[in-house]
Amino acid sequence: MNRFDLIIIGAGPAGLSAAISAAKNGLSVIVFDENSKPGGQLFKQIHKFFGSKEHKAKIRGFRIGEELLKEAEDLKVTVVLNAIVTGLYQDKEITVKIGEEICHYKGDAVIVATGATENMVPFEGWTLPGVIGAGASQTMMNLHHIKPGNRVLMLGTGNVGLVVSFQLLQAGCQVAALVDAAPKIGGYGVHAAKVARCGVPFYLSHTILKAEGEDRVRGVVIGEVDSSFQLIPGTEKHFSVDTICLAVGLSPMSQLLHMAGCKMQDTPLGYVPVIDENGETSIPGIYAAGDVSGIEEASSAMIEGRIAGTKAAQYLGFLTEERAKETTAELELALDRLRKGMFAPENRGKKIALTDEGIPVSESLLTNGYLDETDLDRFPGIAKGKGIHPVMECTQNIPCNPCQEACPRKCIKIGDTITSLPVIDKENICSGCGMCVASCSGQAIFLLNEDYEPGYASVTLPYEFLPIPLKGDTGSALDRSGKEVCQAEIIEVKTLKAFDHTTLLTMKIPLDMAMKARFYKSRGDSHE
Amino acid sequence: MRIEEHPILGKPEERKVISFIYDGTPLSGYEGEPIAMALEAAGIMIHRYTRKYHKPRGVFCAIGRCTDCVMVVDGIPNVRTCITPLKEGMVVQTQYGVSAQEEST
Amino acid sequence: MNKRNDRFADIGPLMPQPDDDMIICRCEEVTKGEIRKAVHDGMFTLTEIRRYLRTGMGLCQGQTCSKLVKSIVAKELGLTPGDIEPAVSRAPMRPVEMKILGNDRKEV
Amino acid sequence: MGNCADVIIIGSGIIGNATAYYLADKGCSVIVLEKSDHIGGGGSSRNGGGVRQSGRDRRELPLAMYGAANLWPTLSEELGMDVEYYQKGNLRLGKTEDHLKILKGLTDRASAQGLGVTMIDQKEARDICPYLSDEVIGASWCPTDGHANPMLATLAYYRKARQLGVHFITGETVIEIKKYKGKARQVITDNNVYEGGTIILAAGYESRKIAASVGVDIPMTQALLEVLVTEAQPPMFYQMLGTAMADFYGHQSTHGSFVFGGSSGFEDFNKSNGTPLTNSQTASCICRGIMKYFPCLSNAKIVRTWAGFIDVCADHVPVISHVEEVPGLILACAFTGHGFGISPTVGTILSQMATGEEPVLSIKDFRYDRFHTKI
Repeated sequence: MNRFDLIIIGAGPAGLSAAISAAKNGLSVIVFDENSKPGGQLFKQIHKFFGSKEHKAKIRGFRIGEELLKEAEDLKVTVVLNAIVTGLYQDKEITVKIGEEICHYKGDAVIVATGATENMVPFEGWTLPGVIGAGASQTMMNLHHIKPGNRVLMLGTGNVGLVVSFQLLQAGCQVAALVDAAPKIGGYGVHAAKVARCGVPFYLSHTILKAEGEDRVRGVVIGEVDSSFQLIPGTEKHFSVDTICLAVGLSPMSQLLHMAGCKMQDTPLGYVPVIDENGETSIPGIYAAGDVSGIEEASSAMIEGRIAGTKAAQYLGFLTEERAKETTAELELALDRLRKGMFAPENRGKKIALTDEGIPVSESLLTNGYLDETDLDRFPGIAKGKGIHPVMECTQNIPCNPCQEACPRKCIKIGDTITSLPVIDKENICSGCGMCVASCSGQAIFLLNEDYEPGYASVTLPYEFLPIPLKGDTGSALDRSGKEVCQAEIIEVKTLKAFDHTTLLTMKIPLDMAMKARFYKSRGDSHE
Repeated sequence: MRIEEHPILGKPEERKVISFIYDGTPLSGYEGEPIAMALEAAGIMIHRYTRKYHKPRGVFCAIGRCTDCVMVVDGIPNVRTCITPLKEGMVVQTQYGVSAQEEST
Repeated sequence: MNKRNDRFADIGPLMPQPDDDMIICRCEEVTKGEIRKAVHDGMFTLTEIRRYLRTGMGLCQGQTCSKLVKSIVAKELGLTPGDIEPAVSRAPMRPVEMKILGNDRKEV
Repeated sequence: MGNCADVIIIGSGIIGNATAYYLADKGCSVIVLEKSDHIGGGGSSRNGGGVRQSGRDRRELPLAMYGAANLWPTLSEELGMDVEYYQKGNLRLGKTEDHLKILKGLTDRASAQGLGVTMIDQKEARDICPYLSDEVIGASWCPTDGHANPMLATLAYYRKARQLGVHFITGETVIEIKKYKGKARQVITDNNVYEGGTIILAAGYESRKIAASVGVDIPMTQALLEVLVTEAQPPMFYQMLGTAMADFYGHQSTHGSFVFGGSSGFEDFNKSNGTPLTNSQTASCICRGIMKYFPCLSNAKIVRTWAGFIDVCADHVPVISHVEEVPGLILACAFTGHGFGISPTVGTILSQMATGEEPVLSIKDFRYDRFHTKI
């Protein structure tokens, strides 16, 4: 019987992290993953991560995946791909389909890190080809370099819906609209702003009534709903699209744990095993880490993985209880820092009117996806200044501080609580280097220079589209809602390796547009 | 529709172009990419017709869970094309109910 | 413990709804109306609904529809989805050809 | 009705549900108590669905023959729901002369009791089922055998009985049966007390513990068997299949998927955590058994495997019996894994026993007090 100290099912962020922390303590570890590539959701996430340095913030998901893989290989962890774990039986025995046979393995401890799968919401025509999951379109674009369609309607404005809509635009698809039955946008405001300023409209308190088409999606009809989600007659709106993406939440793939007989429970985060703070299920020696134990982000999955790996090492006697407690205590703090702010689990579903700093939140951001001009001056990150200076349109308390580290002149301050809003430190003078603009995971930082030229100002903005405009190009500047507001001339195009594929465009615009223009559209190119 | 160059991911690394048969007509795709993606790139969205209501179905989850993308591949039905790598000379057929033959009903 | 253990309890008549013909279980093509009717036929748990209608018995083994079926059954019984136990998960987690499943006797 | 009824049935398996239906059909008030949360949660929904007469113990054969002739063919109509019953015959396959010898023995005994069952050669077997491997050299053939969908049959009886007013209550664990002035009267559960004129104990292996509460014991043990189901196949054949050495048994269902049971040899030793769990080797063993006889199914994908307990009687024949020392108690258990096929007949008989009618068939072979030491 193939026996290992630790069997890990799933080589995603949680599984790989668990393997690393267990292997570091000397355990013989084997990881199984049914896909042909490891890394799970990481390799589909091309945006820069939130959180802080310890959470690998401002690094793109797939690069974190590459780092984890390298670390696991260095520690001689065996990662078996195209290996489907078909069952988790008594005595911690698993059966794995590898190639044309079923292999039996046993672990002294087992960590299940099988992640999650997408929820569905049925509507008339939802079985038509062209209706796909948002994660599915992410897999197609970022893993297989295939555009899921030409014109897409996104259902769901949680982080997945927002991030995937932006990625659809990056892949060259048009996004007709973002629709959500909830009255407010579910994901981060900065993610919504990235999409809104490309001109993509938000339809909140709306739901899909019907997908049109016989052989595939040809169009879609949405309608407004009241507070009890009943359709308001006469509010039907039609869009001609060839693809509908569903981003209506994720569910843990906890079937293996349920099969093994672990105690399960139904929570807002899905049907999950009952686990202690270290991820141990009701069966001693069987752990759950990552989305399978409750839907969160990849950053928390990685920490949960390391905690489970450490606890498994202690459970099998490779680590003393004290040493294990030391490590997990530190990891639990890092995890806790991620679970703070407006989008923390305990604030789920709550109506938050003020930021931690007591500033009224922008209603427009929550319902239209962009800041209204009347919101601007009450936020610390948005202020006029002499010469070139950063404008941080970051108005929600989210666990994220890469901009603080990025600025060589220390112009941006967040402080120790990483969910505080960024504040400009007036004493330090901005050099216009743009590091903050490129490092902001939410692409919410711009450089403004109201003294560029008499009557003109310059705005430096993050640009992650192709084709990259050239210096001297002229086009139009778009405001936060994606409306063309004035002519714009590209006066600088900066791409540095350190920017990691975020190009910095600086455009010259009339002075009175300085606090309006936030995006650029070259002539004849439509992002709408 | 293939993404020739991606603003973040750049150009996909070189892959061998191979040919396969789809419902009798030859098509080409990249070796190792999922069958469903080669079909999608060729604009083919319908993978099967359901047994009871004969409704068209295609890719839905793209990660091998929902089994809506199944087709008859090299004579074997219910092959999940979104996770099965393409090989030279594969014979891929639209699936009607549980087999490649269009039911008489 | 399913709250609706008294199978003689009156759960009210089956009221037709406009979206009754909507497909819920995509593999076995079971509609919302059929699920609601099954509840009124006395099937109060997902295991019974599954055996009665084949929802979740298709190729994907309920990965796509079980959450949807759960909320429909809960609504029909006047319960919350959390009160309804999902069907038991069983091997194999993915479909496996008979010749492969039968190929496991190799002294490693 | 409250907690009193003419008849209290313990166990909502196929036997409990069928009896409830036939009793309600006679106008009796019935309460059915089920320990688990699910109607038919025990073996009734987990078996291979065989409705066969061939291969039965001679004492049990009349029950099977009566059902195949009189009850199964019209059951779907009677219950207003398709139980997917097929009477397309049963092939019990043999690949060696020894196999044929075993089959011949069974065939001779059954035909002596009037069952139409014959031995056939390879050609005849392949005419009936062309998908057979050519290593099959002969079989026993009983044209009036068949199969049905155990899940639907169990729920169909439940649905109809419920319509006729039977009270089903799940999540009720029976602790004990209590006598009242010498007669079985009360059924006490975790949180309730029920009273019935007659109490029918049909809770499979669990019946043993409950019967003990009124000083009655039924010698039976528990075994854990496994069944598997394939993805839907095009329609191929609808005979019930079995083999001389019981490597596997099963059939193709209306849905097109094949349901196969089988044995690994460890059925009496498989362990579980209280709920029927599969173990990591049995399904693979069943697959090897099937492929020996049906190579054409080797590419068929298995989509699910599950397990179920059977209540194995000491002499492999059920207990269907009044209990004179506990008047008012009727036992219906220890069906040893082949209760499904005879459930309509047994349900009919139990409903007759509970209403003082003369059972349609003799039940003397199934008395509870038939168990004597070997010398």
